[in-house]
Amino acid sequence: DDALTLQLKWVTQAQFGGYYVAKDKGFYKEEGLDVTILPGGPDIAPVQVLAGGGADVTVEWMPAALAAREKGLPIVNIAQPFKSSGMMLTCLKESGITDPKTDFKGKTLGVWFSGNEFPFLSWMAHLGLPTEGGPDGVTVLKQGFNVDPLLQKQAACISTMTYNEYGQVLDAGIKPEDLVTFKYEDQGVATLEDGLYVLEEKLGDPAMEDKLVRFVRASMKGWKYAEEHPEEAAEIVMENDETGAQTIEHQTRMAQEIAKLTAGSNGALEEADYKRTVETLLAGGSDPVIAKEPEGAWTHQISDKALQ
Amino acid sequence: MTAALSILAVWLGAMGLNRRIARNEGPLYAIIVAAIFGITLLVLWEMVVRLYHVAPVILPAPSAIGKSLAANLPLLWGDFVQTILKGAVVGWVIGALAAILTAIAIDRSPFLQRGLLPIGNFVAALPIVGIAPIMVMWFGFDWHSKAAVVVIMVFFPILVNTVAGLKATDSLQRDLMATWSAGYWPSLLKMRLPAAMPFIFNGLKITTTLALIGAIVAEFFGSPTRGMGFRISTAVGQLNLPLVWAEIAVAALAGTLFYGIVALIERRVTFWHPSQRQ
Amino acid sequence: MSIITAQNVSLTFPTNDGPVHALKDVDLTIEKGDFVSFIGPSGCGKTTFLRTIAALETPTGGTLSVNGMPPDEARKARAYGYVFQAPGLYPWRTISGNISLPLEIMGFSRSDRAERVARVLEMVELSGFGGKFPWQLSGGMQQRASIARALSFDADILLMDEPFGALDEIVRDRLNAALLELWDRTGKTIGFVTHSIPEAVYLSTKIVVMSPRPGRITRVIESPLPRQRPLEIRDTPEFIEIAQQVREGLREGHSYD
Amino acid sequence: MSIITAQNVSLTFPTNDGPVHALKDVDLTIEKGDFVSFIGPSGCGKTTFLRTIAALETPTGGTLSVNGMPPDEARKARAYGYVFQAPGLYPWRTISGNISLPLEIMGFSRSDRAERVARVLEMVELSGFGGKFPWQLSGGMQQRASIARALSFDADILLMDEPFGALDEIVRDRLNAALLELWDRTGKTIGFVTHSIPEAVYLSTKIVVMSPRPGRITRVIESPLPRQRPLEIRDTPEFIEIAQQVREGLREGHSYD
Amino acid sequence: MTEIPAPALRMRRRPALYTGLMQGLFPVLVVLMAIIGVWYLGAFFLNSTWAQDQAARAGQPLGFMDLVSATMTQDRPVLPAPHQVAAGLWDGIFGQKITSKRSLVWHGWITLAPTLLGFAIGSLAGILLAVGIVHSRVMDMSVMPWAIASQTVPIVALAPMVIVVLSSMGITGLIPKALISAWLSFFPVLVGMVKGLRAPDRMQLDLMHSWNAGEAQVFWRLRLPSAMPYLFASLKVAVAAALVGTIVGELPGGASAGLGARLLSGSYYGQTIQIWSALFMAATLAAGLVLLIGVIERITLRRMGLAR
Ligand SMILES: Nc1ncnc2c1ncn2[C@@H]1O[C@H](COP(=O)(O)OP(=O)(O)OP(=O)(O)O)[C@@H](O)[C@H]1O
Ligand SMILES: Nc1ncnc2c1ncn2[C@@H]1O[C@H](COP(=O)(O)OP(=O)(O)OP(=O)(O)O)[C@@H](O)[C@H]1O
Ligand SMILES: Cc1ncc(C[n+]2csc(CCO)c2C)c(N)n1
Ligand SMILES: [Mg+2]
Ligand SMILES: [Mg+2]
Repeated sequence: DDALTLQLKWVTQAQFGGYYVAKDKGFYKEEGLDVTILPGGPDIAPVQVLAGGGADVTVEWMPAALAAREKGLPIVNIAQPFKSSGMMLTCLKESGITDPKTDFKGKTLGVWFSGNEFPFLSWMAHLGLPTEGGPDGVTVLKQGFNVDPLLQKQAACISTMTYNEYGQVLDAGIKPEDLVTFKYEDQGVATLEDGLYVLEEKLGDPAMEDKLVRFVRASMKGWKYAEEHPEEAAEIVMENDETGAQTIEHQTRMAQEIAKLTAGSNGALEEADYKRTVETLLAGGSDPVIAKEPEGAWTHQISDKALQ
Repeated sequence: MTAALSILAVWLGAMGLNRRIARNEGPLYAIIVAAIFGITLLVLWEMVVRLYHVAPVILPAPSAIGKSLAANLPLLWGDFVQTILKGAVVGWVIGALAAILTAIAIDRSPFLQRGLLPIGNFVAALPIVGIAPIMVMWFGFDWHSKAAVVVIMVFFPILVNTVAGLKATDSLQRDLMATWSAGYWPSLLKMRLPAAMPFIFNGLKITTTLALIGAIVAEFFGSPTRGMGFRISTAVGQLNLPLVWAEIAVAALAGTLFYGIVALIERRVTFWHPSQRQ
Repeated sequence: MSIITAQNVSLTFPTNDGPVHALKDVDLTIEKGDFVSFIGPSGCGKTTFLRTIAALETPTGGTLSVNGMPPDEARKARAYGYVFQAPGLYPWRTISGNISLPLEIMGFSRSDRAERVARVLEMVELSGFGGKFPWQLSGGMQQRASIARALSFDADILLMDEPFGALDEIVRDRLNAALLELWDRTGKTIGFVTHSIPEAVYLSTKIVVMSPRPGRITRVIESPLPRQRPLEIRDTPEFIEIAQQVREGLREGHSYD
Repeated sequence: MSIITAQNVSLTFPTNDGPVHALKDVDLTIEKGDFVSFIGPSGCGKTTFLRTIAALETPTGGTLSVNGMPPDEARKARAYGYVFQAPGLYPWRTISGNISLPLEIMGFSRSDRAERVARVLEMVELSGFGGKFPWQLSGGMQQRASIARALSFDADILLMDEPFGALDEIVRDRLNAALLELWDRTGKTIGFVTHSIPEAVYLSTKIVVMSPRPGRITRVIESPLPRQRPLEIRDTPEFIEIAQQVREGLREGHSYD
Repeated sequence: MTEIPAPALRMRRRPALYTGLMQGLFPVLVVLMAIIGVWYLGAFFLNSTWAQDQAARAGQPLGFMDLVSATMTQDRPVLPAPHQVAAGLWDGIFGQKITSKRSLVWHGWITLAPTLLGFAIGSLAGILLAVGIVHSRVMDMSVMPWAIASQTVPIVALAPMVIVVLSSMGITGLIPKALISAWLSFFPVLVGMVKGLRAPDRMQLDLMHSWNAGEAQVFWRLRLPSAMPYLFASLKVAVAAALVGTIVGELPGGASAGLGARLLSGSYYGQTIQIWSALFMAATLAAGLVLLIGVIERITLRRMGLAR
């Protein structure tokens, strides 16, 4: 079989259920592929792994991918299994925040960094809020790996994913009625998440192109299977988790939430979504995430062949 | 092949030069030798990156790092103040004082020593990566939690060294005190603390670098939007590797300076020890 | 009035190859104001006996009392000035600093300390070396510094373990005279280990001859010499007679081998 | 044939309170087979001079040659056996281990080592103590162990810094005799520091009297005594005459203070 | 004011059982009890805010005893109570098959192997460098400052890159983690050994000199024996550092298995009990290693006659 390595953006969890399903159910095998899945982590920059040759394909968020492209690392989106964004800001009701436009001033907000901060920064730029603190801006905390800052009331709001941290907040015993949430989708600042990226030069190699086509095809098959069978997908993820730290309840719920995000996608990037992401990122005020309209940052070369 | 050869040639040339200079006495020459060694390493690094076309997102060249350093001075200074002056130094001072005082306190009680030291070794072995999130949880996002991590990290190495040092008198020295019927405090202040100084400084020196690592690493687990650890983790995500390495260079410089200052004080305080007299 | 009484004192050291009987059944009485010399072949227990008197070792048998109390209490009452066989100066203090250390511990005032340090430095002929560190002195100078340190605080009992071993004859004579003068003037009780028969006879009111394996006392020789002893006394027949006795005692100790 | 020649040798130590002139303009010639004693008040530079001969210090002025080469080369040729003023035994080795250390370093065979260790232990009267560790011995025993160590490997030049200072008269006499016997039999050249005038006269073919501040040689006394010296030689008029000369030399050195 | 005991007093004989207890377990147990007491108090105070908030949200005021029990039984306590950690440890160590991914023994082993390898590499490097520094002026002048600088490099920042670079060179698994742990463990050994090798005093060196002992002989027969106490002291520090190194290496290494991965994943999901269990497992491991070195130390020093 042809070997191929996939670098995930984060640890083994149902967020990447489609790939694990494809591997476990033998979809990759059917395509003649031997896929190695490398879990990520907080300090792994997936594009760096790609550039270093540690992986052939990586899962990455588009803002980070475009930023890397502007830094001179030519990576290209070849498929987009996630249609919508799962990002949101979750606030305690007692903080008194009801409207982002007026109520964030002077508050402390938890944000993920390491390349995950771009959507937040664009949003704040949209709202015209400086992020250096002070009464007229917001104070930003580099949020750690968990939801503690909210539980400990160290921040008024924290970043959460619909499928992961939000569930953890609920698990911790806080009722949904005690929370206020702002989805990036609803605020009109959503950016594309969890796409598949490769180095541009690889696309020129027909053998590689063929492998990628088969990979995307099998992966999408996995995703659609996971969408329909979230419980089974969660179980597969559990089996692949080497840390033994995940709980089946949490992964099942995550698989269900992820299914909502992958729902509208057949794997091909929709140009409109791309445009919207780029616009959001360009409108970053004084310090936009990307300075100029990217070119060649995506291609249908693979997805067209994979999905015909 | 030629690349490898030219790299080898540079290395051999520089070391030959150093060997010649090292024959001279004096602190100035010591600095020159160290500098030549360092510069050689940097040149080799630059050569490797250029000759083998290493991708800048994997390993930037020293020249690129230098440029980034020069371009980001105010930023780097702010991070330095936040992480080193506030987090590391404050934590180190508190931790060292606490450790020395604790060592003296438990020194009077063999019971406490036998009880505390094994447990101390155990706590000292707690990896910081585990402690840091807990400290962030307890002491908040700002530098206080970083200082707390540093306190925990430096406490036990200094404690263990001090306790060992307080026992480092020889029997003749102790017998003398006994014949004078010296009380606890005089023999502590006038014999055992001075005799312990080489050990205490050993602990203090080792922990200078620990303090830096602790303060920087703790920022990975939550921080305000400044500090060296914060900058490093963010810049990696943005693939701004020259900035990452600029921060690392600042950390290395600060650490060397910190260590150097402590070593200088050690020289002053333990001038009588054979290892300082050579 | 007897100041030190030892009855059947024994001391055994356990070592990796069997116990060593450093002292066995030692009986001795020392009166106030006595100058007692201990003499005997190397390894016969002189140092060990001096150490038990100073409560630095605990006898494994027998009883020992100093000033009517156990040695340890006498030690706490600061009854002893001790000169060890090796100088044992603290390397982090200058010579003056070393000498003033016991004074600091015993709470002498700063000016009193300075005055005493100067006096004893003068006495051991080291004036001018107060500012040096121990490793900058010759062996004999270090030895003298340690004598000065033991003299500085005027303890009632002086225990000296070969204090003049590393000194030349002339300095030794002068220090002998100075020590006798001090003893005579202050009425201290002195225990003194030496290997020199003339020195022992010249200084002592009582000469204790010891013998090794097991360490024990083989002779105690009372000296009839007067307290005032000019150097010339060493040529008198009494002196030579006592020296002869001591030499015989020593021969006996060595005779077994 | 002259083995050691010193011409205008000077040595100055820098210290925190000014330079110390430990040696100044020292001239001396030592012939092969000489037994040279150094005597002089404490601090006069005896140890320092012995150390410069052994290339443990470098003179700051003058020239010094040993066996016709610089001292450092003689050292490399393993010309010296050195007994330091303090025993300096390595605490992690037993007495036997300490004595066999130089032998190991010089590559003697195991059986040869065992045989030599036994022989020198016997010579310094420490047979039976080979298995003990240094801190389990008395001061004098440690000193003898360090003498045994220096004798074990038969160096051509023996430098001994007050080797018998911590020993009683009887052992000392016996060791003196043993040393003389060794010297006579092997034709070694010996440099010997002592504070005892009779010892110096009894042992030496040449007695060097030194004086301090600055450290210098004030007299060199050639002894007319024969190489064979029974103990009784110490009562002969020649002996007493030489001793008198040495004493005078010493007095001169002390006279300035 | 107590007084320093004369040596003889310290040797006063006591009944064997009593001394055995006094010197061995008893003090440790007493101190342990004290710490556990403080810990319970801490758990009570740190966890009570949350318990009270929860009660307030539920509208049921808590009695004191209810509050106590509420603080000791939370799923995600700020500070887990000792018995919770003990239960977590017990379950992790004895409650699982040791091949299970939930077994702390399994994760402990995954961490231990690179630790031992890294410790071996690191201490060897430290010793060799120290030997070089003591014998060569050039090395002393040039290496030492850079060895110090190397330790101030925040290894946690470099670790991901090291792993990426090495894996791009095809080196994965044990070696990268071992290298990071070697990096952290060589320094204490270096510092301690340099000090130790320079510990012999002037007379001891002069003796060797007078015998014209070669550098090698001075080293083996004088410097090394004198350095032994220093060496063991630093080996103890180094082995703990090596463990930290491995754990750091495990954080980004795809967060797959090992105590570091366990710590991190516990962190993602706010599972404090899991964090503390892994932490204690790691500390136990380190303490065990330190103990082992202590035993070797005692045997060696006794053989050398240095332990009195
Ligand atoms: N390392 C040193 N630093 C400074 N001064 C020193 C040093 N070693 C020796 N001296 C000084 O040099 C002088 C001569 O010392 P040396 O040890 O040679 O005397 P010595 O004749 O052996 O005396 P003693 O009989 O007391 O051993 C002394 O005044 C001493 O203080
Ligand atoms: N700590 C110890 N452990 C074992 N044996 C010891 C110890 N201290 C002394 N000894 C032994 O006790 C005996 C007496 O030793 P001590 O030091 O009292 O002799 P000394 O008479 O002072 O001899 P010297 O004149 O040589 O100093 C010796 O045989 C010695 O080996
Ligand atoms: C340091 C750090 N960075 C990011 C996340 C958030 N996170 C958890 S899952 C996920 C989605 C990845 O596709 C993201 C961004 C975090 N918790 N900690
Ligand atoms: Mg003795
Ligand atoms: Mg001398």
